[in-house]
Amino acid sequence: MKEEHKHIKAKKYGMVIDLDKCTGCGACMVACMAENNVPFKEDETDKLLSITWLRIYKLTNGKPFPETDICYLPRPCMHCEGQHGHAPCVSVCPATVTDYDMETGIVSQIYTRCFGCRYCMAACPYHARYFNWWDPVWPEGMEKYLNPNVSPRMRGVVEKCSFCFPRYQVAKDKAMAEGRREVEEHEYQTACTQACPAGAITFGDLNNPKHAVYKLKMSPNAFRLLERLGTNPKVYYISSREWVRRSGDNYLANEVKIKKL
Amino acid sequence: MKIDRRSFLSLGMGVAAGTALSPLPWKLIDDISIWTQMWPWTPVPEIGEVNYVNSTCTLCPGGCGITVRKIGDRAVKVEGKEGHPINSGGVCLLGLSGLQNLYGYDRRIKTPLKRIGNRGQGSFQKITWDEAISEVVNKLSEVRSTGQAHAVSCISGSDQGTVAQLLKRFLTAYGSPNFFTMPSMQDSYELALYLTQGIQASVAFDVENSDFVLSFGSGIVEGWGSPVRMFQASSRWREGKGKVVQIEPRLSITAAKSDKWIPIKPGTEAALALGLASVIIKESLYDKEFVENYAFGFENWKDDAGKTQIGFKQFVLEGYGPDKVAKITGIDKSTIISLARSFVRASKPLAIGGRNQGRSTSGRLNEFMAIYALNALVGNINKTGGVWSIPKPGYIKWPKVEMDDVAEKGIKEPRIDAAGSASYPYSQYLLNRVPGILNSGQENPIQVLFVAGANPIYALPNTKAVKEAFDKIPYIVGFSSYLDETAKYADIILPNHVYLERYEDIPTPVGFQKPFIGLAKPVIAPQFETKNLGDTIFLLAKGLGGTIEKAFPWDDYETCLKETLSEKWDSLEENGYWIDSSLKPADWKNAFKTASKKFEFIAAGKAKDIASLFGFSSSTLEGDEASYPLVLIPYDSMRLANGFIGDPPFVMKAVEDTVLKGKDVLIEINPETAKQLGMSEGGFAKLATPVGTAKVRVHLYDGIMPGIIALPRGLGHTAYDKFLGGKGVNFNELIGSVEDPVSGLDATWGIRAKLTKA
Amino acid sequence: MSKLDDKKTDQKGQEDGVRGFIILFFIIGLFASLIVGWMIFPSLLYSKKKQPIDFNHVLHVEAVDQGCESCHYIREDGSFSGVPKLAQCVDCHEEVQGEDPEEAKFVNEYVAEGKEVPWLVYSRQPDCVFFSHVTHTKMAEMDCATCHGAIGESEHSKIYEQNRISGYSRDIWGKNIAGFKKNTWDRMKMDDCSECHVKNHVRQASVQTKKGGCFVCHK
Amino acid sequence: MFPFSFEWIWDMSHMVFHGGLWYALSIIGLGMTYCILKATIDTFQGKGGHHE
Amino acid sequence: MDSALIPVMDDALKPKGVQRCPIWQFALWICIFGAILLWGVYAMFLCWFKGLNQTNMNDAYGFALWIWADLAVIALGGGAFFTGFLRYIIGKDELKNIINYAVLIGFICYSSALLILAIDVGQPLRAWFIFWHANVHSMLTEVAFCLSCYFGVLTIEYIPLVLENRQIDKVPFFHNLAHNMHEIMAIFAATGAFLSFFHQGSLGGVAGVLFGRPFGYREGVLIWPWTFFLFTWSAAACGPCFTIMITKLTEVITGKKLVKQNVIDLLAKISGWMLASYIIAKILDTVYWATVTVPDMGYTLKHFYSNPVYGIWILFLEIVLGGILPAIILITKTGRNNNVTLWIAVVLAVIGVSVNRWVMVLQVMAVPILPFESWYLYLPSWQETATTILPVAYGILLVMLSYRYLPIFPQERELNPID
Repeated sequence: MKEEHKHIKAKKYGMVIDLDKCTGCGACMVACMAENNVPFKEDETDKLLSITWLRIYKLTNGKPFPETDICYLPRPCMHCEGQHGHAPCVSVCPATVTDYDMETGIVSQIYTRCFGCRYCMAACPYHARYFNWWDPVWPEGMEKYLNPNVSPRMRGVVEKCSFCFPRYQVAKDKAMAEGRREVEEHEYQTACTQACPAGAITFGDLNNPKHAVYKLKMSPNAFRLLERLGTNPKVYYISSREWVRRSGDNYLANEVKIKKL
Repeated sequence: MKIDRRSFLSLGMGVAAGTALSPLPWKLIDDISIWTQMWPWTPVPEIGEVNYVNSTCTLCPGGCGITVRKIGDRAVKVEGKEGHPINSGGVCLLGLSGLQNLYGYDRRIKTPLKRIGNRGQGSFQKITWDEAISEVVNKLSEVRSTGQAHAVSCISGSDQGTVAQLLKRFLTAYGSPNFFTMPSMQDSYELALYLTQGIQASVAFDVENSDFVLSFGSGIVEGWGSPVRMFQASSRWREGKGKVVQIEPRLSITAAKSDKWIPIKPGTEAALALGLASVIIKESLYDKEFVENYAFGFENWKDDAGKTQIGFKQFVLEGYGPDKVAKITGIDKSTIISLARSFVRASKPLAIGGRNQGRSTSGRLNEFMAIYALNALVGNINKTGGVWSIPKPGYIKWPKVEMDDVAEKGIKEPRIDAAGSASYPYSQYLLNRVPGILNSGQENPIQVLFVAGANPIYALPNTKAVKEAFDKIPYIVGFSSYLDETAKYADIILPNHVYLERYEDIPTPVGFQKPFIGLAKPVIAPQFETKNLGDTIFLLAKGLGGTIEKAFPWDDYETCLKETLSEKWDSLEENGYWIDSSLKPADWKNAFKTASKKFEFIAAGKAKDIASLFGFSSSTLEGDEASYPLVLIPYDSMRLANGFIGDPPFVMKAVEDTVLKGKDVLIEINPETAKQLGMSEGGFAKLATPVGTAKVRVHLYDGIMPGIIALPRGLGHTAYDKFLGGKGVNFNELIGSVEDPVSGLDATWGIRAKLTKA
Repeated sequence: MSKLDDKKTDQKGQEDGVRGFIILFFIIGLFASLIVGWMIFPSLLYSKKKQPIDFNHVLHVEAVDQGCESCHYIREDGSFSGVPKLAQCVDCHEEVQGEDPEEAKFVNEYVAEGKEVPWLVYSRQPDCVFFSHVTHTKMAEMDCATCHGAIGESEHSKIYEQNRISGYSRDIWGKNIAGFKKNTWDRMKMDDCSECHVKNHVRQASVQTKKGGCFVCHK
Repeated sequence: MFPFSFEWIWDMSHMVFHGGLWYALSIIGLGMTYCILKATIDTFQGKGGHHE
Repeated sequence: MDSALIPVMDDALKPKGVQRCPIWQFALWICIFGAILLWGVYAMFLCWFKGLNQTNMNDAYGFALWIWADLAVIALGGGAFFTGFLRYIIGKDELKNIINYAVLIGFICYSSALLILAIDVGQPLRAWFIFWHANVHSMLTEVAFCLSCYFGVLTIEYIPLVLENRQIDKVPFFHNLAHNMHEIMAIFAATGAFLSFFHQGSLGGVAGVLFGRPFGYREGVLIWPWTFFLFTWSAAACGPCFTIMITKLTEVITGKKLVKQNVIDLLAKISGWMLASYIIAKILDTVYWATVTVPDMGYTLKHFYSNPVYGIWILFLEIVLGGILPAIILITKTGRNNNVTLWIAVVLAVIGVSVNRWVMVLQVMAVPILPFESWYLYLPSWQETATTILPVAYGILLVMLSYRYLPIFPQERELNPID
């Protein structure tokens, strides 16, 4: 085998979600389920037992009628970088099932190695990790649409958003077939980004100035969730509304300004 | 020597040591864990070559372009088609879960079925296509032979496209005028277009170029119009390219996305539009060029008899001053005035109507007229960023049906719903009137009913009355692909392919500016013994023979479609759509086909007087306030399909837990109102309206006006599969049908209600 | 009570004999279980299956001009075609070509019926594994034989051995029961992939292991 | 767990952690081996039992 | 077997010179607790075969009743290592009179913990990956290793006790084995103490390292958060209290004095001082956390104790009632020597440490972290409850058997001479 490690600049895949544009329609959720072989069951109304790698939260400003305002916030896995790749969930996994990849910045996971201790779920402040409480069952016929690029999970393991990493694998294969080592921005996009009818989600390499996310994340209206915990997430949100930006983190009563890390 | 227990102990220790030193335990432990990693019951998706097939989504009238990823001969995922004129790559959640309709074997009808149980019970027996066709043919021949040809009627999802037109053609050749479509806001829009501009055309909104959208309760980002297109327009506005003002009693998502939300007393939207018009006129802010040169009936005018009639100007100035409108609508006078001013000051303002998705009901004509008048006042008719009229695609040019005597006679019979008669001269289809007529009459005006691409038992208001009416129809033929509520009511089902298995043309979606045809293509081979509805019609015609057979001179539907689309076919096959991008709306000099060749505020010669067109009256709600102190309104959500297609499992999974919890729907109520009723979040309640009652739970929502409660459409199915059926309440079970006094169209929007703790 | 008391044994000779016996039993147990563990168990663990058609690689390699890639090629999108589908074979095998009864069987049972051959793939990885052929063959310029061995030189299809518990091919899950490995194709478990990746510094970017991240080889 | 495992890195944390672990395991293992062997030898030397 | 043999066998197995309840009474209680045990076993198999959907855990409560039970039993089982540590390392020789029972309780606690863990994981058949693919940075890895090793040590400590059964002891090999194991028990005990210091600490670290969960998160030294030390400390303080509590409970049930007061007094005194120092450290830790750590993340103490069910009172229960009060009782001689106050103290200490483990597991999960979340509430399912009661029944059964047939209490014969 030839040496494969030419000096490729480390990528840091991340997402910017424009909450002004997001309508909470749920297309991203379904695109994700369809792409990633996420199972479903008869009753999915208990959201604490419902696997949605990407969940949409509904935020309200808490004011009475007619001052009320609402905002939808889609929450994929944040792919936290923490300090030097020590995401909250990564370092706690006892069996090295989940990992932070410095090459792409993705928090990856081997489902078949996970034995279901759920420590990572306890560690994640975003509730981005989901446990397979049931064996996934696809009603007759439905198993036909399963995507072979993503392995279906079994009962008793934790799963979460992978930033559609299999799409990166497929894009890389295509690039390589064409003799390229690098994948273009448009070649690797997550299923939710691709589907979003409002174009609210932008995905790309946060380290690459040519990618759209690079500029978007610098918007004065950009913020991340729970930055103060030091999770160093890679999903940015944009909102022109102060109350929404303030909902991204916790503040003491005397803290008037939003802290940015 | 003897063997004692110590020897056995020793033997055991030897075995233990030997086993530990052999691979047996370790390999077993490893293999067992590998077994758990891929339990035999965990499916392994088959690998294969990847292919993409372009098609068009038909799950709603949006007409989005889709591309289906296939692995080998399996369809694996639906994605939005990049660069498509309607949705340019975006796709909604219903479209994305399309494969669950295709592969949802539990909800699909797999072969022709004949009813064996009671109606609605869902007991059927499988029959062959030959049996099914001959049975329906016999029935049709029998009815025809008794001179009852006009008693065969058809309910279709729409009257556009080849399949709907083939159905209509079949009825014509057979001898019945009784073709119906399901109600939608298009009915009122097209009627308004006809009354003011004298043309039969489709209405289009140049939303991409408008910079100020005044929406009277339209769910711009909740499925109104062509949903994905509207989402993309909304995103442009959010980028600062336009402002949106949303007027409705509830903080919908559209309201939250808009720049300003103005809560209004429900049902008073028309009054507000007239109030805004009065401010615009009073302050002389209207587009003088348009109003003075291209409009008629703005000022008072003299009719043919020489009598002076009141014009629009005097009508609104006298009747709808901001003070009065403020009282009616509950909106501050100052808000009304400033809203009117900002609407006019925008460079490309646009007023739109049709509440929620605009698909469940046709709406009040006066409301659409008033909104139309606002557009006319700012002169945005057929202008960039305004409201356009575009001709309906005229690609269907089949030879005229040759009719035999029976057909000639039958077709001249009056329509059951009286549409087009003296009472409702300008309306085409009034399906909403049919259940009432059936239930009140002695005789049975419908002997055989076809239902195609529609689920009237679920989707028409007053489910109970609709069922009662259906009970009176001796023979119902369903053409659905899914075992929906109406299919369950049918006597015989001739199942259509699912859209991913068939060819079909999709004409211009609601509100789109350019003549457009989308093509749905078979992505995979049919999963079951189903037939394209087009082919089924041909088979029926063939069975009936004579002129009916002659009316369909095609070998099969695919040939028919290709011939019909003739020169457009290549573009359709290649891109999945055909578009006439060159079309520009007619300029003002040529746009109006009225008697005055102008835009007519008053619809001269058509309407009785201006008040009948625009006049606002507030007494349109069923139920008395004393017994029913609250007002129940419906709302639509992208996450709840409420038309012909029910939510597939993925979409059900996306439904919020503040909408559905277990099997119970949550009703939105203002915390203040809830407090008065002694109710708290999640509590159970009995919801009663003059039409029906239901068990619900309450969700306290600050965004809803006190005294109003809101229920989502799309739940309460009694059919489909376990993922959808039996959950929540169907809004239609709680409301009665309300007829618009002028158009006769369905104008239901809410009902009085009572909520009691349960 | 007396039943439970140990009998007193006074004779020393007898005691010694018992001790020897005890040791003998230990040795019997030890060897018996070693035989079971090392010899009987491995042969029971795998079921042996014959390929539906005995395939002659030599004959086919001679007949084609691009070696392995003639049938097992990289598609334009970078994916690997794997075992040929019937459509590829039909080009030549529309009719029976030669004398070989296996070929006749193939043509009659599969080609004529339009049925795909249920080949048993010796090197099929579990579903959780992502493997990119294009990366290895095109970018790293590895030969097929490096991993698959001289399969192109085989005249008959070898027996496919399937682990009865895990359901996987013995070729990927370990030819040798003790875990010793002579050739790449004797075993293709995660550590075997990693071994080469570590040696060649392939994407060694994991924070946790300083080796490859999970998604280098998993999906 | 073992130096040949995929997860093993020759770094401080692994040495400390597994050092401690193997140290404890060795003590337990060696201690028990000692006790069993000594008990076997003692038994063959005729110690213990029968002292009622 | 002839049923008449049972009393004969029973007699033969009982230690000499002690009084035991009649066999029918013993059998009755065995049946009662056996039934409870079987109920738990049934629930356990339900969880194994049907999966964890049998529980009321959910994606907000990945850790719940079981993990609490685990942490609690390990803390309470801490009596074994700490008594061992005092007896073998420090040389408090009197404690030999209670060490057997401490070991037995420890053995029960640790075997229960392992059993609960085996039910708790989603894929028990590949749970050994925790060893094979060990991630040394994870507190849970450390817990798993030390727990298993220390369980081994406890087994080693328990074996000689079993071997001392009157019948087993007659086998020369077993007699010698027991003897030899006793000889080097100090080495095992030292290893056990070493392992215990780490895994008790690691269990504290489990919540302490979760920087995404401000309620559990603590700063610390090197890789160890403060909770690491607090957990070891509290286990060392409260474990012996549990040993005393169970000993006293056994005395009440058997109606006999089993351990001399001076032994109890010594252990209680050491516990008292441990508890006192622990609770001071705990208070300091709480104050630092509440005033420095969490405000920095944007939270206030009140936020974490605004739970709709018990609010701030759980903190009061943990620190004042479960810490300060028993510490005061135990460090005063009169408090220790008064039977009632001693009872109160040990029970409160046991409650205190259990509450601590409770909040460090369940409260961590319950607290809303994102500003738009609310409290997550949870009630265990019957299967969870049954499997949590299962170890209790199992423990009682093992205590009953051990007490009846093994010389657990060396002072029993002396304190209860048979006429």
